[in-house]
Amino acid sequence: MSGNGKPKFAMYWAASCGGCEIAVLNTGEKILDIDANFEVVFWPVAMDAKYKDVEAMPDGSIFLTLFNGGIRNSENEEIAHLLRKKSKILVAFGSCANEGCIPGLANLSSQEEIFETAYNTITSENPQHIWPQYSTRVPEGELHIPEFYPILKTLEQVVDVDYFIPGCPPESHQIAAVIDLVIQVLNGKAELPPKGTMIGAAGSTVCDECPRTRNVKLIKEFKRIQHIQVDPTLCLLEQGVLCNGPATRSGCTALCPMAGSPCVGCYGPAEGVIDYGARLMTAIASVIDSNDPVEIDRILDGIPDPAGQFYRFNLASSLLHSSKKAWKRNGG
Amino acid sequence: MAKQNEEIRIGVYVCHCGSNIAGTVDVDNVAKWAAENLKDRGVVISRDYKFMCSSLGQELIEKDIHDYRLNRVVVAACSPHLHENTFRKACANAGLNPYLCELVSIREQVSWVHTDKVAATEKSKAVLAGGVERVIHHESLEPLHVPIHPATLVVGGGIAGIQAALEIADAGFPVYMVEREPSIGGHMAQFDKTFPTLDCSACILTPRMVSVGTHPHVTLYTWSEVVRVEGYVGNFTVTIKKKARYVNEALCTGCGICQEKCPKKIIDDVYEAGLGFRKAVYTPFPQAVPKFPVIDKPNCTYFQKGTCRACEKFCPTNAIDFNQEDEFITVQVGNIILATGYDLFDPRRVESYGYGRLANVFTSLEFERLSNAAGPTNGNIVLRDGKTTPTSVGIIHCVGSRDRNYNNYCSVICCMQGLKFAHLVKERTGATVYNFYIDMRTAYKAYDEFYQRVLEEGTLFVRGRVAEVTDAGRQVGEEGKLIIQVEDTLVGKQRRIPVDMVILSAGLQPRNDAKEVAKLFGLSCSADGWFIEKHPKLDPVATMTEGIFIAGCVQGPKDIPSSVSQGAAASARVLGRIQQGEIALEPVRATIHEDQCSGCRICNGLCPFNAILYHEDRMVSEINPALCQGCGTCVGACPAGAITGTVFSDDQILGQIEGLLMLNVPEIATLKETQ
Amino acid sequence: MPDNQPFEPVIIGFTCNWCSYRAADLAGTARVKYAPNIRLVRLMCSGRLDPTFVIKALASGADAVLISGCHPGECHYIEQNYKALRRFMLLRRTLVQMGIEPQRVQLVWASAAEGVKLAQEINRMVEEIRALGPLNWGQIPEKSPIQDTALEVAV
Amino acid sequence: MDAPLKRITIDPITRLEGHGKIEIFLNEEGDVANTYFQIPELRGFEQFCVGRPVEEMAILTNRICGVCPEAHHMAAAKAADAVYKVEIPPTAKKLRELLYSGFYFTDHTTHFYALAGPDFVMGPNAPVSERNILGVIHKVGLEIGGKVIQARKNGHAIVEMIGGRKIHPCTSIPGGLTKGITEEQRQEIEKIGYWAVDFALFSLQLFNDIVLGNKEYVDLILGNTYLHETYSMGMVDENDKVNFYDGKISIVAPDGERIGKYAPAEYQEWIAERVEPWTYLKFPYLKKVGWKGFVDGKDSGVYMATPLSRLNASNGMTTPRAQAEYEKFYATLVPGKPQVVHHRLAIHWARLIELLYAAERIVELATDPEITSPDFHRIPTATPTEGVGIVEAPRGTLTHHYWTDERGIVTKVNLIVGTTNNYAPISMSIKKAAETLIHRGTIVTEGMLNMVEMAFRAYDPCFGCATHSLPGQMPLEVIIRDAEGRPLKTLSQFC
Repeated sequence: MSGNGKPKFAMYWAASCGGCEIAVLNTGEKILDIDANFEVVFWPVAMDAKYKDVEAMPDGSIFLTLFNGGIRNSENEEIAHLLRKKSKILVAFGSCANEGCIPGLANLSSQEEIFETAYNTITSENPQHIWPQYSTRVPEGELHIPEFYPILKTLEQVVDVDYFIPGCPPESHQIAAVIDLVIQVLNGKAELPPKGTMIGAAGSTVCDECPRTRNVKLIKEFKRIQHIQVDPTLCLLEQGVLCNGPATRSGCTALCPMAGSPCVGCYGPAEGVIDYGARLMTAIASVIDSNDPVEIDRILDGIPDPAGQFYRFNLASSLLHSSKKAWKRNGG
Repeated sequence: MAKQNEEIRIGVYVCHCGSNIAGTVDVDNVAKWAAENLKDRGVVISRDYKFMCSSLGQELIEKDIHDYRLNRVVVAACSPHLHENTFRKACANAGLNPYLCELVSIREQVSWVHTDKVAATEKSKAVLAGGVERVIHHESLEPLHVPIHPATLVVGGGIAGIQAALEIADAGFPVYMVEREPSIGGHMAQFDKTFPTLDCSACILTPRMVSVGTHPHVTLYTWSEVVRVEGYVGNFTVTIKKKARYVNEALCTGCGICQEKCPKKIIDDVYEAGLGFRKAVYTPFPQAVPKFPVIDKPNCTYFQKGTCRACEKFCPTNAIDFNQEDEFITVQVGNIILATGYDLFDPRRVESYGYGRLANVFTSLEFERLSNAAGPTNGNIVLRDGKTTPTSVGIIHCVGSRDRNYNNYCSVICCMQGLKFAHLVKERTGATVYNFYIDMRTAYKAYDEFYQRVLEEGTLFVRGRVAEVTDAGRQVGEEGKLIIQVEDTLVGKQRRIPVDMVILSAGLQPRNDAKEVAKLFGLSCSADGWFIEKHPKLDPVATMTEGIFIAGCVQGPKDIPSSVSQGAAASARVLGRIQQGEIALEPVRATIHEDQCSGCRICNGLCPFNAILYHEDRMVSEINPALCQGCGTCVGACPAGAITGTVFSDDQILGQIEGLLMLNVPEIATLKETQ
Repeated sequence: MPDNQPFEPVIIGFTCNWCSYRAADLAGTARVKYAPNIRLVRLMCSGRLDPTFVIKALASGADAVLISGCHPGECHYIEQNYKALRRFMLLRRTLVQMGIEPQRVQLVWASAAEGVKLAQEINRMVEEIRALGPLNWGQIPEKSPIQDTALEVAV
Repeated sequence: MDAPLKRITIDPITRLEGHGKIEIFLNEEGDVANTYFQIPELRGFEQFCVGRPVEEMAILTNRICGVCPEAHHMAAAKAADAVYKVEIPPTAKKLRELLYSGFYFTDHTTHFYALAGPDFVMGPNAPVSERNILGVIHKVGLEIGGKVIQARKNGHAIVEMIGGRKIHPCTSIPGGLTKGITEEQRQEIEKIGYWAVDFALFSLQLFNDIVLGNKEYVDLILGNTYLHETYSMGMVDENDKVNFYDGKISIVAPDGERIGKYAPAEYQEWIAERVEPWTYLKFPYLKKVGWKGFVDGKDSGVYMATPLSRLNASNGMTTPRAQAEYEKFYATLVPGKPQVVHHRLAIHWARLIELLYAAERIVELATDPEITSPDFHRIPTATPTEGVGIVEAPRGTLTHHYWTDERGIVTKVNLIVGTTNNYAPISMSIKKAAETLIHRGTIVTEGMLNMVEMAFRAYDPCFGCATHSLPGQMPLEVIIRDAEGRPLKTLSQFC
C-alpha cells in the first residue's frame, strides 16, 4: 500500500456497528482495485492507522473519505471535522452517517432516560447509582471520556457532505459500482455527479425491485408478521404486514421482501422526499379502507409503534429529528 | 424547485383597497418591510397602491414587469377567489406567464377579520412573505383546453328550467330536459294568478310548456330522474332513469279516455294540494306536457289486485303497456343547468297555527287551487265543506320564514303572495280580509303599487307575528270561528280576531333531497340547503364545478321574474361556452414521473375520478390529465414522491409555510445548553 | 418572544379551496372577528394534505396546526376529505409519540357557509394553544460550533 | 494535572479511534501503579428498544454489531420465541443453527487469517507494514488469500440463503422463520460444508506447522505473560458438548471444577454487572462469587467467555474431527491435568477447533432430511410476557432479555453482549502485560507494545458490540510523559 503519488483514500467509522466495513470487505476483489488505484492513508479495518499522519496532511489532501457512523458524542464530531478538513470528497457512507440509522431511535428518549436505563438494568450492581462521568478523578489521576450528546446527529448535521451512499449496510454491488465510478473519474473516463447527489442507489423505491405481485391497495387490518403464514408471492402490505418498501429508496434489490420479511427502510427516503416518515405515513393511512373514525382508530391500533415504524432508520435526519424530551432541558 | 439558472425577480404589490385594507393594515409599512427584508429572496420592487385591481393598478404591474424585468409577481390584496384572474391577466398583458403571479389575501383574511392594527400588519407581512416564498417555486403553465359538447342538460321543468331550455334550443343547440313529475310546469302551473299583474299563470306558462314539448332541439324526459353524472366540463356523461309510464308514448294520442274509464279515484295531493282527485292513470292537469298520462302503480287496481285493465280495454290506440319497465338512457352533454326548484314549507310544523287540525286553515298552495278556475272548486273560494263562502279571512305572512325555529331567511315571495290572496278573496267573496305581517316587503317593479292597491281595496293589515290560531271561542262573536291571537305592534296591544278562514302564506325551502342531488352533481349546499353559487353577487348562476349552472329557487327563494332571468342568464353562459367550442381550464393537474414510480399501486384506489391507470407491463401508474380534477390527493399520498401537482406543488406549499413562519422562527434551542 | 408580553401562539391552517378557505373569505365579507394568530395555506382539497406540511410547520416554528376540510360527505372531490381524516389520525398518533400534545394538531370540518363556525374554532384553538404554551421545536445547529482546534483537548 | 505520578497513556489514538483507551499510571518508583482500559461510547439500545414491537428486536439489535449481527439476530429471535412461549418447529431451529454455523465459519476464518494470523505467520517482531493479511498472503502464498476470501464468501452465502441478507439477516421471527430453503440451496450449502471442513483442517494444519512447530511461539503461549486463572463460561448441550445456538450455560472454576450450569431464564442469578464512572461499558462478573476487583483466582467473580472458555466449560465436541482436535488440544497444553487451559494465546487454537466444528455442523445440518421442510414457522398463540434468549457469540456468551406488554410491545430490555463478558479479563491482561514489561525506568519498547497488543487481540475483542471497533483492530500508541506531563518518547504500534 505504498504511495507513489496515487490519490489518497480514507475510511472511518463513528457511531456505527462496523457492518459498513464488512460490506466493503465483501466487495472482495474490489478491495484490490482500491489498493491498486489509491494510496490508502487511513482505514483502521484494513491497515494501520496513523492519526499523526492524518493530522499532518495538508487540508484537502485526501481525495476520497468514506465516513460511516452517526455523531453520538463529542469525539465522533471532532473526527468528522478533522476528516472534512483533510478530505476533498467526503462521503456519508451508510445509513448511520446519512440518517442516524437504528441508533438514531435513541432520539426518542432523553439522555437521562438512556443513562438511567443502561446503568440500572436488573443485572447492574449499582447501589450508589453511578453514571459514567466525562471526567473522573481516580487515586492515580484524572480520566476522561467523550461527551455523550443529547441527540444523535447525522454527518451532514455537523459538517458539509459531498455525496451520500445509503443503506444499512450499503449493498456490496452498489459499493463496487461507486468504486468503479470513482476510478473512472480518476482516469478521466467519467464525470463526478453534482455535489449532494445520493450515489450507490437507484431512483425509485423498493417496490420497483420487488418481484411480489401487487394490486390496488385497500387495507382493512394490519397484521404482525409472526401472526400470519407469509404468502411467498403476494405484496406483503396487501397481506396486512407493514412494509416500508413503497417509501424506501431502491437499490438493495428488495432483499428483505424477497425473503418474506417486510422492508424496514434502511435505504432511506426516495429522491426529493424531505421526511421519510411523513411520506410513508401518508401512503399507509391513505389506503386504510374505512371512512369511519371509530373503525379507522381500530385499524390504526394495528400500528402499535408508529414513530418506530415510520422513523426506524431516519429519525435523526427527519424534520423533527427527535422527540420533544430528547432535546428539552432535563428530559423535558 | 425553481430552475437553478433562473434569476428570481419578484415584484410585490400591497393593495389599500381604499380603506378596506389600509384601515386596519399599515400597508406602507408592509410594502417597505418586504422591500427591505425580502430583497435576498428576489424582491426587486415593492409598492403599495390604493386600488391594485383598478386599471391603473394593473398598468402599474405591467409597467414594472417591463422596467424591472420581473419574472414573478405577488399581490397582497383580496381573496384569490375574487381577483386572481384579474392580476394573472395583467401579467399576461405584460408578456409574463399568468401562473407566475400569486395573490395573497390580506383583506378577507386580515383587515376584515382583525382589529388590532399592529397584529394585522405583522400578519400581513407573514402572509406576504408566504406568497413570496411560494411564488419562487411557481412555473410557467398553459391552461388546459377542453372541447365543449354542444348539448346541454337541464334538470327541472319549472319556469326557470323551461326558460333556460328554450333559450338554448332556440339558438339551435340540443337540450335534454329531465323532469321528475309526469309533466313539466313546476309550481307555476299550480297558480291561478301571478302578482303583481294578476295575469293568468296558465295563460303565460302553457305556451312555453308547449314549445318545450314540441321544440325540435329539446328532448324531453318527464317522469324521469338523473341517476349518474360522470366526466367533467365540456364532456359529461349523464345517466337518466326513465320511470315506466305503462303508456306507450309512441301510440298514445293523449285523448284522455283512459282517465275517464279508470275506476280508481285518488286524492291528488301533488297538483291539487289534496283538495281534488285524480285517477290511477292520469295527467296532472289538462295542459300537461307531454300529454301522455302515467299509471300510478301503487294505486292501480290491476297492479295491486291483478284485475281491471279498464284503461287497456278502452284505449283506442292500444297504448297501455303494463309490462313497460324503467329505462336507463345515457346522454353526452357539455354543460348542465340545475333548476330543481323548491319545496313549500310544511305549515303543520307550526302547530299553533292549527293547520291539519283546524279544517279551515289553508296553505297558500291550497288557496291557489281553490282560487283557480280550473281547480277543484272551479275557482270558488269556499271553506273546507266545499260550499260555505267565508265572510272573514285572515292571511298570515312569514309562515316558516324569518323564524329561528324554522328558517332564518326571508322567503321573498310570501308578502306579495299574501297580498295577491287578499285581493282575490276580496274580489271574489267581498269578505273582510286581514293580513298579518312582520314587515311588508314589496321590493321590485310594480310591487309596492300593488300593495297600495290592496290597501285601497280595504284589506286590513295587522303588524305583528301571529301567536296562535284557535277554534276555542271565549267571547261573543267568536263561536264557530277561528280566532287569531296576535300582538298588534302598531297599537301595542293583544288582539283576538275571529275569522272563517285562515290562509298561511308559507315560505319556501330547499328540496328535501337537495343534499343528495348536490352530491350527485358534485356541488355544495349552504347550511340552509340552497345550492351555493360561484359568487353571491358577481356570479350567481355558476357553481364551483365547471360546466354546472344553477337557476331559479334551487339557488335561493325568488319570484317568477327572477327565476326566469336566472334561467336566461344560465343559458347565456352555456351558449357562450358552446359558441367558443372549447374552454380553458386551470392547469391544476397531477403527473406521475415514471422513472420514480415503483408501481406500488398505493395511489390507484385513491382517485374518485378513476384518472389513475396502472400499466401491468411496465409496472408503473399513469394519470389521465383529462380525468384528473386536480385535488392533489394522490400527490399527497405517493410514498415515493413520484407524483407532482401543478399550481400546488410540494415546493410551493413548503415554501409558503417557511414564509409564513419567517417572522418568528423559535430561538435556536442549542443542543449544547441541554447537556 | 419577550417575557413581558403574553405568549401569542402562531398557528398554520391548511384549508380546502372549496370549503374552509371560502369559509374564511365569508368570515371576512361578514366582518366576523377572530384571533390574528392563524395563517392560512390554501390547498385544492384537504386530501392534498401531506403530513410533511404539518411536520414542516411544527419544526419551523409553528405552535400548532389546524387542518380544515369539507364536512364528511360534502367533499368537492367526492370523498378525498376522508383521506385527510385517515392521515390526520395516524399523524396525530405519531406526533404524540414524539411528545407533541394532541391539541397542537387539530382537524376541523367547515363548509363554505360556515365562516362563523371557522372563526369560533380558530379562537377556541388559539386559546387552547395559549394555555399549552409555546412549542419552539428544538433546532439542530446548522453546523456544529466545535472547531477543529478542539482536537487538542483531552488526555 | 497535579498528580505526582508519571503517566503513560497507551492511547488507541484517543479522539481519532476511540475504540478503547488505556491509561497506565506509574508510581514514584516508576512501577505500574494502575491501568485503566476505557470504553468511550454508549448507544443506549436498552432504552430505545423499549416501545418497539418484540418481533423487530431481531432486526434492531442486529445493528448493535455489524461484525456479529447473526449472533444478535439469533439471541433476539430466541428471546422473542420465549416471550411468546412458542416452541419453534425443528426445521426452523435447524435452519437457524445452519445459518449460525455459516456465520461462525466466516467470522473465525476472518479473525485467524486477517488479525491473529499475522502475528504468528509473520512473527511478533516482523515490521508493522508486513504484519497484515497482505503480508500473510505474500508469505504463505496467494492461494491462501484466495481461500480466505472464498471462505468469507461461502459463509456469507449460507447466511444470505437462510437469513435473506449477508449482513443484518432479517428472516427470524417469533415462532421460526419467514422462509425455508429449496433443495437446490440445500445442495449448494452441503457443497460449501465439505469445502469448509477441508479449509478448517487445512487451517489447523497451518497452525500446527507454523505455531506448534515453533518453540518460540509455544513458549510464548505457555509463558506467564498471558496466563490468567479465571472462571470459564460456555454454552453446552444436554451432553455437555459445545453448542453455539442452544443449550445451557456451563461455568467452570479455575481449577476445572464445574460450579454450575444455568438455563437462559436463570442468568440473573449468575451474572451481575459492575458500573465504573470512568468508562461507558459495564463489567460483568459471577454474582455467586462476587466482584473482588481485577484479580485472578477462585474468589474473584471475573470470568472469560471465549472459544477457549467454551472448550474449558464443555467436555467435548459433537462432531468427530473437532472432538479429535479437542482431545489433542488438552493433551498438548495440560497433559494429565484437569481439562482447563488458562493461557490466553491458546484461544487462537481453540478458535480453529471451533472453526472445524462449525464446518462439520454445516454438513450435518445440510444433510438433515428435515432441513428443506416447509414447516419453518409456528404461529404463536400465547400472550407475550417475558423471555430470555442466549447464544454463544464468537466473542462470548450473548444474552438478550425482553419484557413486553400483552401486545408484544417491549417494555424493558437487558443485554449482556459477547465482548462485554471479557471486559474485566482484558483489562487484567493489559495490566499484567504492563506490569510484566514496565519496571523502574524501563524504556518502553515496541516489543512491549506488541505484547500488550497480542494479549489484547487473543480475546478478539469486538467492541462493535460495546463501542464499534472491529475484531482485534486496536492500534496502540504509547506516550511516555514525565511528571510534568511533557512527552518524553512516543512509540506507535499498529496491527
